[in-house]
Amino acid sequence: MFNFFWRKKKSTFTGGIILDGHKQVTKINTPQLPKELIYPLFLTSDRYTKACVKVGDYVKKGQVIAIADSLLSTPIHAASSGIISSIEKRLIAHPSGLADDCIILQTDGLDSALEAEPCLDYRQQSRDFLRKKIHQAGIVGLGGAAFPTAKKLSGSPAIHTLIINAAECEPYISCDESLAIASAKEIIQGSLIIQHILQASLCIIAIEDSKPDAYLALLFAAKETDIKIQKVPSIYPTGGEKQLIQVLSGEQIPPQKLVFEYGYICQNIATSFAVYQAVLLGIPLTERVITVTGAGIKQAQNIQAKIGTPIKDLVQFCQGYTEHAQQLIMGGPMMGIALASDEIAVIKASNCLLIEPIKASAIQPCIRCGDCAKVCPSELLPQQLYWYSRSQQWDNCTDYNLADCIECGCCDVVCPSKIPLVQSFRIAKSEISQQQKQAEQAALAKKRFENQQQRKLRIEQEKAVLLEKRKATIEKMKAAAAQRKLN
Amino acid sequence: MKHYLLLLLSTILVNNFVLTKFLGLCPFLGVSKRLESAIGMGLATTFVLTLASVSSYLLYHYLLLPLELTYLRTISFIVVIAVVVQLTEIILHKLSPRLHKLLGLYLPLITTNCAVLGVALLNIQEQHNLLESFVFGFATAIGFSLVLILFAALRERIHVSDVPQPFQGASISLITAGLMSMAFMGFVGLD
Amino acid sequence: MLFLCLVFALLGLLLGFAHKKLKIKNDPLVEQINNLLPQTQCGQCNYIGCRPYAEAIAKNEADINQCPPNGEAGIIALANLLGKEAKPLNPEFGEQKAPAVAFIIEQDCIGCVKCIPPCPVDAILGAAKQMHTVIASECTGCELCISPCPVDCIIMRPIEKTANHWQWTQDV
Amino acid sequence: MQFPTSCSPFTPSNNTVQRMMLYVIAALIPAIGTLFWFFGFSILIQLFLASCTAILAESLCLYARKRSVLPSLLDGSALLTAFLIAMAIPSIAPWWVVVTGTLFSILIAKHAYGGLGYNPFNPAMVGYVFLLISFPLQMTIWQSPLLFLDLNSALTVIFLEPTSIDGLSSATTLDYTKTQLHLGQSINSIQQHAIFGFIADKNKEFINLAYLIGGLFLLKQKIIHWAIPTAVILGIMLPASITYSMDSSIYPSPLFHLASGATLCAAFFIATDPVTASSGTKGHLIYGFLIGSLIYCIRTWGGYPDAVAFAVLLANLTAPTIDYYLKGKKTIAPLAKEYTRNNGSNLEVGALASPDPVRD
Repeated sequence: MFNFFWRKKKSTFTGGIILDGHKQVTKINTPQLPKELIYPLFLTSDRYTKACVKVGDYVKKGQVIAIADSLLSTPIHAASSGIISSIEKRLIAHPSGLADDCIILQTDGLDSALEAEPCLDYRQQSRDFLRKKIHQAGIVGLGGAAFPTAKKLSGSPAIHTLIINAAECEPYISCDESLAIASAKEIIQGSLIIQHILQASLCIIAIEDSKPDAYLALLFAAKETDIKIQKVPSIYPTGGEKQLIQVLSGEQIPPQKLVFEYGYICQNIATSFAVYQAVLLGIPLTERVITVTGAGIKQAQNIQAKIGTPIKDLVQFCQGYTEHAQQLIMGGPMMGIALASDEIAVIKASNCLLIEPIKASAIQPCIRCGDCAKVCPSELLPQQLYWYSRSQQWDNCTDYNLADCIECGCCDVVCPSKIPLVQSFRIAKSEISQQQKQAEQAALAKKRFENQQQRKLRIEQEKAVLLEKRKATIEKMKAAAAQRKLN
Repeated sequence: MKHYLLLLLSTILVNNFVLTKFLGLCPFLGVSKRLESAIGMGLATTFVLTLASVSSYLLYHYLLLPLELTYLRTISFIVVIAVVVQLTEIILHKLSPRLHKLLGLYLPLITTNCAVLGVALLNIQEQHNLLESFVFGFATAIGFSLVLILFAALRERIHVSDVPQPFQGASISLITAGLMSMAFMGFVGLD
Repeated sequence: MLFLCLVFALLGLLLGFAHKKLKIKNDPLVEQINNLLPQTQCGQCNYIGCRPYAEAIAKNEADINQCPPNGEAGIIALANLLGKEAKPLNPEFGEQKAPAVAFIIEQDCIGCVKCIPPCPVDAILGAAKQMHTVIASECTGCELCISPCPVDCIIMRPIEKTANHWQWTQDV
Repeated sequence: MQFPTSCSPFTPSNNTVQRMMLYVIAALIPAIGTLFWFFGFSILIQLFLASCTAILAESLCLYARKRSVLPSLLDGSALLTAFLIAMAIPSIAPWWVVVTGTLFSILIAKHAYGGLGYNPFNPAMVGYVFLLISFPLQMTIWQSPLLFLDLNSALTVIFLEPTSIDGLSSATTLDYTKTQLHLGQSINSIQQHAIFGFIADKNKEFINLAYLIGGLFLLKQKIIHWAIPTAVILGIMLPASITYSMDSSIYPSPLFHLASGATLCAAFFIATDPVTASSGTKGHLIYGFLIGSLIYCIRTWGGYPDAVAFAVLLANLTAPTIDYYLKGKKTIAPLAKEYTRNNGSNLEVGALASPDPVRD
């Protein structure tokens, strides 16, 4: 069993950069009910949901309006009561900027909710019952990846450590911090539930040392329980799974290996709050804390927003744009996605809306200075990867562990020539995955073609055998007829 | 022993066959597009060169001299080298078809490679004894492959950079080869 | 002089003997080339299928840029394997079209079963005088089923761009 | 309201190519100051000439390639090359020497390969070698350390093809030791000559000292990597001390090698050019050591007195090969230590995707 707290040397991960936080931790306010809620059926790559309501239905708050349609998708719940006005193509929160089918809900302002079915004595329930309850509440990782939590808590490989990730290492984002201050008790309860499901022997909440009051709130709330609150150095990207594990336990997960193989599971602090609400209060995931911040917004604050609210309503609640609003980013300034318009609605994974001026600068050729290799947290060689993806040598990219790149953006920031490294890596990744898909399709087509050839060959042979038999029988009949004619 | 070491060093660095004597330039520019094929070519040339250098020496001293057929020297050397090259091609084709495919045209080209013939004739000109001609042949081959591998790695890097239109392709390789020989002039006088 | 010719003859014999002893059996290269081809068996490279085209390339009878569905990336892969120069796609064999899937217009289909045998991957489902349809996931877009159809009810539909298929590109 | 979309991240830093180049030029100022202090205005004129030609040539190439001239002109790399060439050649060389050298280095060594970042050879050194080979006479007359040229005499020397050349020039210590060694003189008798200061050339030691100060400043600012300078200095000191301990009467002391010629300038300013060096700490060490040892070999046995330029070019030649062999398929740090879990159950990854009771 690992005991982290008596490790003398606090091991930190290699690489990473120190960024100034721009954190404004405010009280969480709740905006007024938006008139229209938009729920896209396409969650993220290869995860679809199917609408289970028709146009014109009246739904209550918390009612399931779309059920999971592929392996890793989760059901969607209405965030407020109202009428389903239509299911049509709307812009969705995706880097492609394309539109996709969305359920449009016109709210009627009553906000009448379904009666919740809490299960108070969760320790007696079977672990699968709890995971089914979490799945039906539509809980996904709220850190930004939105991986279905029920799938992560399958606990099939023995998990010895549960890490609750409160290390909000990206600048500007302060939703987890404000949540920790506001509802530390519920978070601790949620973490205990997750620890119970995973049968993990150890549960740690990791929080950056630049957030003292959140640390104290959590410490006070976790007094009776055996959950440890551990400070981690505020170096970006300490919030990454592998980086956090290396900071806490000093163990380095090798490239292209998954974290849970080595007995670790990381969950975001907002996810444990959502698990608490789903299990102990029986409320599905319909709201989440979002930081609306940046130089382009008049009054930056943390908002308890309903999932599906269009961004323009949230901006209106924060008194609208300033003249610096040239760019709308969902997520942090390092790993966020630039959105095309503020008609787009907020989804489960959006933890921050950053509105800021564009600070573009001319791209110069790479001078091989090697600064990017010094800051890469996954210890890759961004310079080599850049030259290979530039010259489209995809096999070299895979050899140099491009798949292990977490697109944290550190190399991009320190590059003196301002080369869009993350963009070229993303292009390389999508090219490689596309080529793999094509190779699989080609292999499949080849197998089907060869089966067809063999089948045709077999048919020919059978025909030939049949022909022989028929000829033989004809000979026999002719011989018999001749025989009969003789005698 | 010091004499052989000095001969080895001076042939590889000081009067390097490719960069100072400008022999064996065609495979040097032809094969150096990719580093793997350059290494393959280097190995093949080393094998051929050392073998050819020794066999041409033997042929010359034990066959042509007693029969006073020294005027047939060049033709017989070419035949010997051709035989050695053909032998390497067959063995290579069997051993690693991929490398054979990569080298492709340039493997038979070694026969006409001026470096190989040059070594054979220089051996005679400078009255090398058997051991000296072996060391001389081997050193020339090492010098040739060293420069070939360096040049191939350089060309792979240049292939990726955005060379202006008029300079692309052969012209930039020739400029690089020119700069390389300029650099190698630093060894001039290294006695 | 005579002696010299004798020596050379001896060497020639040595070569002949080595050549025979070290003969190589089948050529693994054809298999490697075939794996790089898109297996649509579409015949645009005027060989009946991908394997014959691979054999032609191995024997240097065919050039590496005669396969439009393979596109530029395929040609570069072939060039790297064979150590040749990556030439652009030869337009005379057709252009690389956006990936498309065959689609049978239900009203016009008369159930004549003529389109089922030519399909190299059996992607068309149907029986005599029954309705035919194309299994979209299996179809490789080789367009072999279009010509035999007497009522021309098969059209090629490009795969529509959705957020799921979206790729990061240079000019986002 | 519509917004433009672009790829993350959105936080640029103040680290730009221009800032790096300007820091390196700033680090050269102490050396230029001491040069001016001892040798007078000739060095300033050379610098001025070199910079004008470099900027002219750079903008010409950029204009010819229809590239935006201003941003890449302002990144200071052309200026830096000009400075390095001007300080490498003898300060009383005629004006057309430095102009042709800079033209050759900017046009051929840099822009023929595509401009900043693509040139495999260090442009300043290519220019210097070009000059050394094509104008051997002009390149070996060094201004004698005892003479201070004021402005107009320096102008006349450089522009008007000076008449009394030998009055001004004298051999450098390196030159002198080499020629005397050939004549069989012993080291200590050579070092009595007037041109010798404490260790090497009378005033040139202070210039090398200024290079050292500039270099340390760059190290503190993290512009250059510590590995290359240490490797270069080690490359020279190691063989020098070995041969010195073997036979001190024939081989000069390692300190002499360090303080003479352009060793320190090479170690801190020329070898650390990131574009032409190999990458990674191991790469830097091998690259630097190669330069150091080559400088030593050519100095003691080679034909040219100060072989910094040749050594750097030869090392640039090997940089891609070093990169090719050094960059194993792993990351920089050795592959993470494989963790053998105490409960030892080795797991294949498919667990998550397996059929799961929770699917409704």
